[in-house]
Amino acid sequence: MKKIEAVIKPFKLDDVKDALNKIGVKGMTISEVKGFGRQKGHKETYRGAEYQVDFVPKIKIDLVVDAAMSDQVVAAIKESASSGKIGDGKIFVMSVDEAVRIRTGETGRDAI
Amino acid sequence: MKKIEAVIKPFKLDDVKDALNKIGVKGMTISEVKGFGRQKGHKETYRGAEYQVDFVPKIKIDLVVDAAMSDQVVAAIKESASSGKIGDGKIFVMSVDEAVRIRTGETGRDAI
Amino acid sequence: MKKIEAVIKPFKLDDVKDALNKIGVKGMTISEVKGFGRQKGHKETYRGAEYQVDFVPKIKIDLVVDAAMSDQVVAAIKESASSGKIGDGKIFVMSVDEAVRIRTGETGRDAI
Amino acid sequence: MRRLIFILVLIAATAGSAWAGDEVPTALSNKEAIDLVQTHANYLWTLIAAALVFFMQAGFAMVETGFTRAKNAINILMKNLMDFSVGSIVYWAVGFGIMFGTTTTGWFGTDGFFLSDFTPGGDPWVLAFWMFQVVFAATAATIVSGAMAERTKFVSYLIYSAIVSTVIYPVFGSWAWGSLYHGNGWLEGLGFIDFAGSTVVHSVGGWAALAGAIVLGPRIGKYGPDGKPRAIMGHNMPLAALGVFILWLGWFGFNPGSTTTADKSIAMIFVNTNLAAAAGACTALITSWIKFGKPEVGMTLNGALAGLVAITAGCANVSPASAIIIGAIAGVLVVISVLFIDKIKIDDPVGAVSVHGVNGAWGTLAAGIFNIGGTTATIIGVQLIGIAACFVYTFGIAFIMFKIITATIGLRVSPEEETEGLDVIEHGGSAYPDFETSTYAQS
Amino acid sequence: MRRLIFILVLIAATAGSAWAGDEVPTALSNKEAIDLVQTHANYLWTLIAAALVFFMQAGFAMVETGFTRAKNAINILMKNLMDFSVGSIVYWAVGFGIMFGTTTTGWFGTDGFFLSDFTPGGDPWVLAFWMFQVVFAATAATIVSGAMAERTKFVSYLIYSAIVSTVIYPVFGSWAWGSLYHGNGWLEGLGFIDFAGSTVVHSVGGWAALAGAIVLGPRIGKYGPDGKPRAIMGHNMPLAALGVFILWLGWFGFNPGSTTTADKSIAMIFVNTNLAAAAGACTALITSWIKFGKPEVGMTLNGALAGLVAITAGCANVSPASAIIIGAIAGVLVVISVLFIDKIKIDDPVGAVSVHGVNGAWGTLAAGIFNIGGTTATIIGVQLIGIAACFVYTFGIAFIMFKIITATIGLRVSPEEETEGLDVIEHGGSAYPDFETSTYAQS
Amino acid sequence: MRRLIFILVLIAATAGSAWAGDEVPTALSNKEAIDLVQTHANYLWTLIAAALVFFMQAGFAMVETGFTRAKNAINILMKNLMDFSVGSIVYWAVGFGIMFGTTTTGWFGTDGFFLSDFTPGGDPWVLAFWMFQVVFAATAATIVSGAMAERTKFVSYLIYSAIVSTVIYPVFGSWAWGSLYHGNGWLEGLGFIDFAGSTVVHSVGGWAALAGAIVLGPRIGKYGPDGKPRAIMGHNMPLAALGVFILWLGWFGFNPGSTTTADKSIAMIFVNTNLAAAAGACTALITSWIKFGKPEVGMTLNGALAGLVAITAGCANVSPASAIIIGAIAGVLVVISVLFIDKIKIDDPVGAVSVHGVNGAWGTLAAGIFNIGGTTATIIGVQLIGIAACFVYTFGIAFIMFKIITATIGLRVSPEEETEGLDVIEHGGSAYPDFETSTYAQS
Ligand SMILES: Nc1ncnc2c1ncn2[C@@H]1O[C@H](COP(=O)(O)OP(=O)(O)O)[C@@H](O)[C@H]1O
Ligand SMILES: Nc1ncnc2c1ncn2[C@@H]1O[C@H](COP(=O)(O)OP(=O)(O)O)[C@@H](O)[C@H]1O
Ligand SMILES: Nc1ncnc2c1ncn2[C@@H]1O[C@H](COP(=O)(O)OP(=O)(O)O)[C@@H](O)[C@H]1O
Repeated sequence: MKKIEAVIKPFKLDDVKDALNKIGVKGMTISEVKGFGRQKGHKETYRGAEYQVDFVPKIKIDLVVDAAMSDQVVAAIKESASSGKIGDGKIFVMSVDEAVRIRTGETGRDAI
Repeated sequence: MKKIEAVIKPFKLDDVKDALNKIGVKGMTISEVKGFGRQKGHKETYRGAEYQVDFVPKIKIDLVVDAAMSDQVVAAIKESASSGKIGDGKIFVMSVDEAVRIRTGETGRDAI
Repeated sequence: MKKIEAVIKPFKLDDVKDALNKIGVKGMTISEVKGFGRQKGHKETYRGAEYQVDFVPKIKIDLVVDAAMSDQVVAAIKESASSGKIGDGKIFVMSVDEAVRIRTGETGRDAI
Repeated sequence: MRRLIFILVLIAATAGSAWAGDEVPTALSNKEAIDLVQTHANYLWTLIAAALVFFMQAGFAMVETGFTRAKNAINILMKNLMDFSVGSIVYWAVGFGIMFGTTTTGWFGTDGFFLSDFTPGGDPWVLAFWMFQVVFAATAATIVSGAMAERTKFVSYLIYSAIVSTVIYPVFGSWAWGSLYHGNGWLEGLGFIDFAGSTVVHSVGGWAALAGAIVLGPRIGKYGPDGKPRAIMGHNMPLAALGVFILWLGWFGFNPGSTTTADKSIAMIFVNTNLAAAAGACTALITSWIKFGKPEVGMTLNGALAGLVAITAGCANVSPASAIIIGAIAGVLVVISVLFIDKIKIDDPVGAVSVHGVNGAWGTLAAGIFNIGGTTATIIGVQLIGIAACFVYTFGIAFIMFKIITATIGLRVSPEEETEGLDVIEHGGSAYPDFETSTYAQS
Repeated sequence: MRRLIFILVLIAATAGSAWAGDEVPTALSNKEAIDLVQTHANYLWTLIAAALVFFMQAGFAMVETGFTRAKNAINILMKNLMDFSVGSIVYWAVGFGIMFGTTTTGWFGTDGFFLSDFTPGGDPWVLAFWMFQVVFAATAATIVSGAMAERTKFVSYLIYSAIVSTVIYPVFGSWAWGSLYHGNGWLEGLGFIDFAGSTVVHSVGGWAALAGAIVLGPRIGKYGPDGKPRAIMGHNMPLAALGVFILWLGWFGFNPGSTTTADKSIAMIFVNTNLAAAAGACTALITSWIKFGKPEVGMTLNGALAGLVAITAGCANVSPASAIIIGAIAGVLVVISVLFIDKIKIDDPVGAVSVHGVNGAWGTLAAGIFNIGGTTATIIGVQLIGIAACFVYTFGIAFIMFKIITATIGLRVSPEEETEGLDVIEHGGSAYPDFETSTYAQS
Repeated sequence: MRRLIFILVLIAATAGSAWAGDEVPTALSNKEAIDLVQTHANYLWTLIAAALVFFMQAGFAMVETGFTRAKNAINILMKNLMDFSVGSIVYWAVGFGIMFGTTTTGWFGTDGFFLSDFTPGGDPWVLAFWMFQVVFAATAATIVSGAMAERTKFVSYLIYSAIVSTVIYPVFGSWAWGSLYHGNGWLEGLGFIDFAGSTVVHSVGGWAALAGAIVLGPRIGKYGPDGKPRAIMGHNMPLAALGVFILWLGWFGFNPGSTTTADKSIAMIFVNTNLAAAAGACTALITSWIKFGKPEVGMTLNGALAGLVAITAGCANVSPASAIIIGAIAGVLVVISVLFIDKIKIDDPVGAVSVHGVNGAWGTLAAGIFNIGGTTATIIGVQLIGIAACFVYTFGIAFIMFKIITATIGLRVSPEEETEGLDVIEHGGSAYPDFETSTYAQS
């Protein structure tokens, strides 16, 4: 199995979710993260003092899928998350040794 | 070493923590995440318009342990996190190449 | 490529960021996490009842780099994140199979 | 508007007569005019004070919201809004008549329902008086919501809060205050001193709250397996503090306004009210500091309120120095009481029982002890009778009421709902959708 | 201070004469003195009421902030602060003169600009009256901000809100209320009843808001691809509820204060105001419960406001029982109206149009129907004329104004800015920097 | 209550005499009665105004909480609550006597401690007057907390705020206002104009705040390695804005209430107060817009407050047009001053020094310049003497006090505590336990 970690722009989440559902992804976990990269943050002024916000809000999607599906999923995310603008984000793929569904105890592919 | 990522129901955190302490796990890192899966969210009404909350609040536990301990930890989490209801969550196991304790610089097993 | 996950003390983030920039790291993703370990939390009193806060606020840095750079990055983080006090945190290194830049579709080293 | 003024002048007959006048003024017509101006001042003060007391509803809402968890914020806000709204209607229809209607028995009034005592063209004083009284009734009712917060069914809340404003509060009120209008209660007959309602309003609310908290039982997680009370932290201290400031402000209507007369006597009432609150905050701060090693915000806020509740009965008949003593004792009392109630496994999230019940009783006793004209065993005795009567009557009837509700429609939400939060389940919404809330800390 | 009192006494000439007196009092001098004391009471009441109405600005700010998203909080707060600040200045310079200056045509006043009617040493009533009127003007202006929230350019907001306070509101105001001072409007000439401004203040604000919401178009994401309205949840319910309590309090200045006289008539106005608000909250709660299966907080809060708006016109000439009916209908009306306006794709984040426009109209009609002195076809007819005139005039002129602004400096922010949030882009700040806000939920 | 009214009537002797009357009225008895009704009106106004000024405490609490970080919210709330509570007690015991007691030297009063001037049955005016004065004292004290926020030890805060209310404020107050009661100060002797306290209250608070901020030094992270000031953002703008609205409301008690008389003169004071605040907000908005390229919320909020502070001295002796000018200048001044103070490395988180100190001075000068009766070199001279005396005296004594505290119990928390947050360390709690707060952004 593979774990796919995608960092995307928040307002793209709905599109990505729909795209993943279409190709039959049944589950995922998301979290609020802050990103630092080519896309720079913005300046804020507070009572006259400037303030540089370095980190840009992003959404991280954690997704474990059957190795066979991995490329398809990556493609789907790339498609749906892209706005063509700097800061669209990244997709990382890692290997997962084991997966367990807590409720049933199922393991491996059945667990996801 | 193995990294164990568990996504559980928030109100189960205390039980899981205790279970892990029992088997001698000394450290872990948790984060607030939102889950999407078989367990569906709920509908909210705001000023007459319905609103579907797709993502369910979950807690993610990141835990790096000695490979030898891995199965035992997984079992402990499975035990303590299970409510038998849909949405109990998942446990994923990955390999970790290296671990470092920042304070001492210790590496490998000593670091965790 | 390697994925480096570092759990550090929040107020160290700026130093770590600068240290990583110095050695040419162009991107990273951070998230707010809570840590449990040797560093214990603190007690709070609310209306006479005591309350043990077990989890300490930490910042998690996710960083994917070319394998060749990995050690250098780990060293840089260890350096900059260390206060010598309990709770300084950990650094974990994992292997990444693939990386994709959503905007361009570039993969591998070019993606990060 | 002016056009309407005329209509109004006709309505306000007396006014008409006094102002119509281009006829030559006489000493008599002047005297009449003077009395009328004073009457206008009395209306003004009574109604402005009523507005200030109304604002206390906002204070209660903020305190109770701040002292409870984010997942139940909408629910507690709705309860505070609705107990006043429902309360206003039922107090208009029934409550006022029971509290101030003519009574043959001395147990409750039996006329003046639906404000029937007011007839267009007639004396509108009953309206001014009703306005001042309805905000008092709502205060008693809203006190209960705090002690029963985070686990009470919304529909059941609406029902019992309506009962409090319709019957429970008015009946006791008629005993102590009936003669302020058409009634005459047995308690005031004895010479019971409760100027602005330490007992009539606050203890009634507090003891009803006690009954409710007992019947409901504690919130999930309030007591550990070891049976020790655990902290369930309020989610918004700035709101709670704002609420206390608003309540303090409202009390400047609550106590001095109870003269329903614009005269010099309100000065001492203002001063006493302020000094007692200040003293209560100070001693509660110190007590929490000693007991917990740190000055605790929740207790200090409660301390100010305790001082205000305690001075309410005696605000008009004790000296400023006595007011400080009364408030100071209240501040200590509230801390001890909160800890005690926690200990005996009664879960009162905001400390309503300690603030309003216990200190309402203390304040009523103090009004006798520190009476500026000196005190006697009889005075003390009557005060104790009033305090006891209030507890027995209110706790008893409220307890029965809550038991009946439990047996019928049910008083408490399901454990799932309680864990999920009442906002989502009962109201289908969330109070802070844009904020990340921590789900485990206090689930 | 005392030193200055003397200067002041000289300024307040009449006062001087009445108090100078050690000379032997006569029936006449006494009569004069009595009238003066009553006058002082009138000043007191008018100005205290003005302060309460001013506080409604805080209420609007909290309601509008609570009902919109965190990323636009600074923006909406700034708009509420600035419409009052700018409004005060322009109403001083121009608006007041247009509304209350002498008029030859009956269409608007043409003198009294820059408070020129006040001369040191002269009668300061114009100042008290201005103070009371300026807070009304600001109320009309601030209503608009809610309906146009989360997408309107800040600079454009400043401009149009200045125009509302300078021209749009004062002109209509002069038609209905001009004769309260030097003016005399055609509408009041017909006998139009709008005691405290259901139409003059609230409908004017509401219809201008409607025009603005239409010209602006809905917020991004308000309507799904299917065209169905989607919920964009307000980010802070406790603030919204606090706002409603503050507005309710302010209305105790808004309605009874409109007598600008301290007499007995204010009692009934207080009672009516309170009962209508309570009834509105109750029926809105029930309606939302029936329609959505759950008692919804947003609608219930709007219900209380709807009741307050609806009783504003008739608060002085309907009975308390009628007030309850008027408020109860308003509570139902507001829910239906909000759903309807949502449906026809007009995006009004806070329900300003339904609360102020629709219920302003209903209240004005009701003031005729439930007139305590009985009603006639003529009375109803005149009320309908006033309602219609307000809609045609206000909606028309506001629509044109917004179109012009759109065509020139632009009315709406860019889609990027709207998604990012107006706080960062327009004001370079964020309202809650220490909190983690969820970025996807409602982006 | 009625039962007690009797007791009260006895207490309020004069009242008794005037109302007892069924005896035939005469012109003389009527005159007496008229004066009494006017007196009642004066009591009413003075005490209602006091309540409004009290509410400013809530305003300060919200502004200071909103403008600081979430991790210190409980601490700042506690400070605002306790400076009023402690202040009330010490001002009752000592402060009032020093400020208004009879003085032989003209430097401070030496009797009337513990409200000893009031005797049951005697004239209660001293109580009404004390009530109005205590809220002023607390205002001066609470101003300091803002400038010293986020790094001051709680216990040290309690001590110095008690000293401010006991000695520092009362002594200066006796110089300018002593003759309002039994005192007579050298400054008022010169004809110093400070009607409601631009200097006496606000500059005293502001200059003490300046001394405190200097002795404390800036917060960790306020200045970068490059020495440039860095933004430490306030965590809750809606609270800050609410606070400003509350303060604005309170000022309608602060300024017009300083007449302690219900007469026509309050009308102009209301208008001036409102116009100056509005003008201040407008010019601060514009100034921030020009200087930072965006209309900044913090500065605009400060601008409204600056206008209010500036008009406080002259609110009763300048024309409305002058009030606008005074406020407009204050709005510009506050922005420049905040930037300047930031630059010279004095860290004033909420801008207290600029708002209250600087604009208090400006307002006092303006009261001379724009005097409605015309101005002279002498008038200006005296104003300047008062301004200078206030700065030298207050800054000097406060500086010494803070140095002594630093040397003894210590004034500042440890760096660890400051980083962790004062709420956890000093009070063992957190203000928002249910919310995820970002730990790095502003640690
Ligand atoms: N090496 C990296 N490791 C982890 N996350 C990264 C890395 N580089 C970028 N990111 C994440 O991807 C986001 C977008 O990257 P950025 O360089 O800003 O734009 P782009 O991906 O379009 O080049 C960043 O905000 C950050 O969250
Ligand atoms: N393929 C997946 N990858 C990552 N997280 C997943 C995946 N599937 C489920 N999850 C997480 O597990 C949680 C529970 O899964 P769900 O399907 O709802 O119930 P169950 O685990 O009982 O089948 C989800 O809310 C989500 O956070
Ligand atoms: N085995 C582990 N797996 C994941 N995270 C860990 C583990 N052990 C510690 N951590 C993280 O590292 C942080 C610091 O560890 P701690 O033991 O408190 O201090 P130190 O690292 O100095 O020994 C913890 O708060 C936790 O977030």
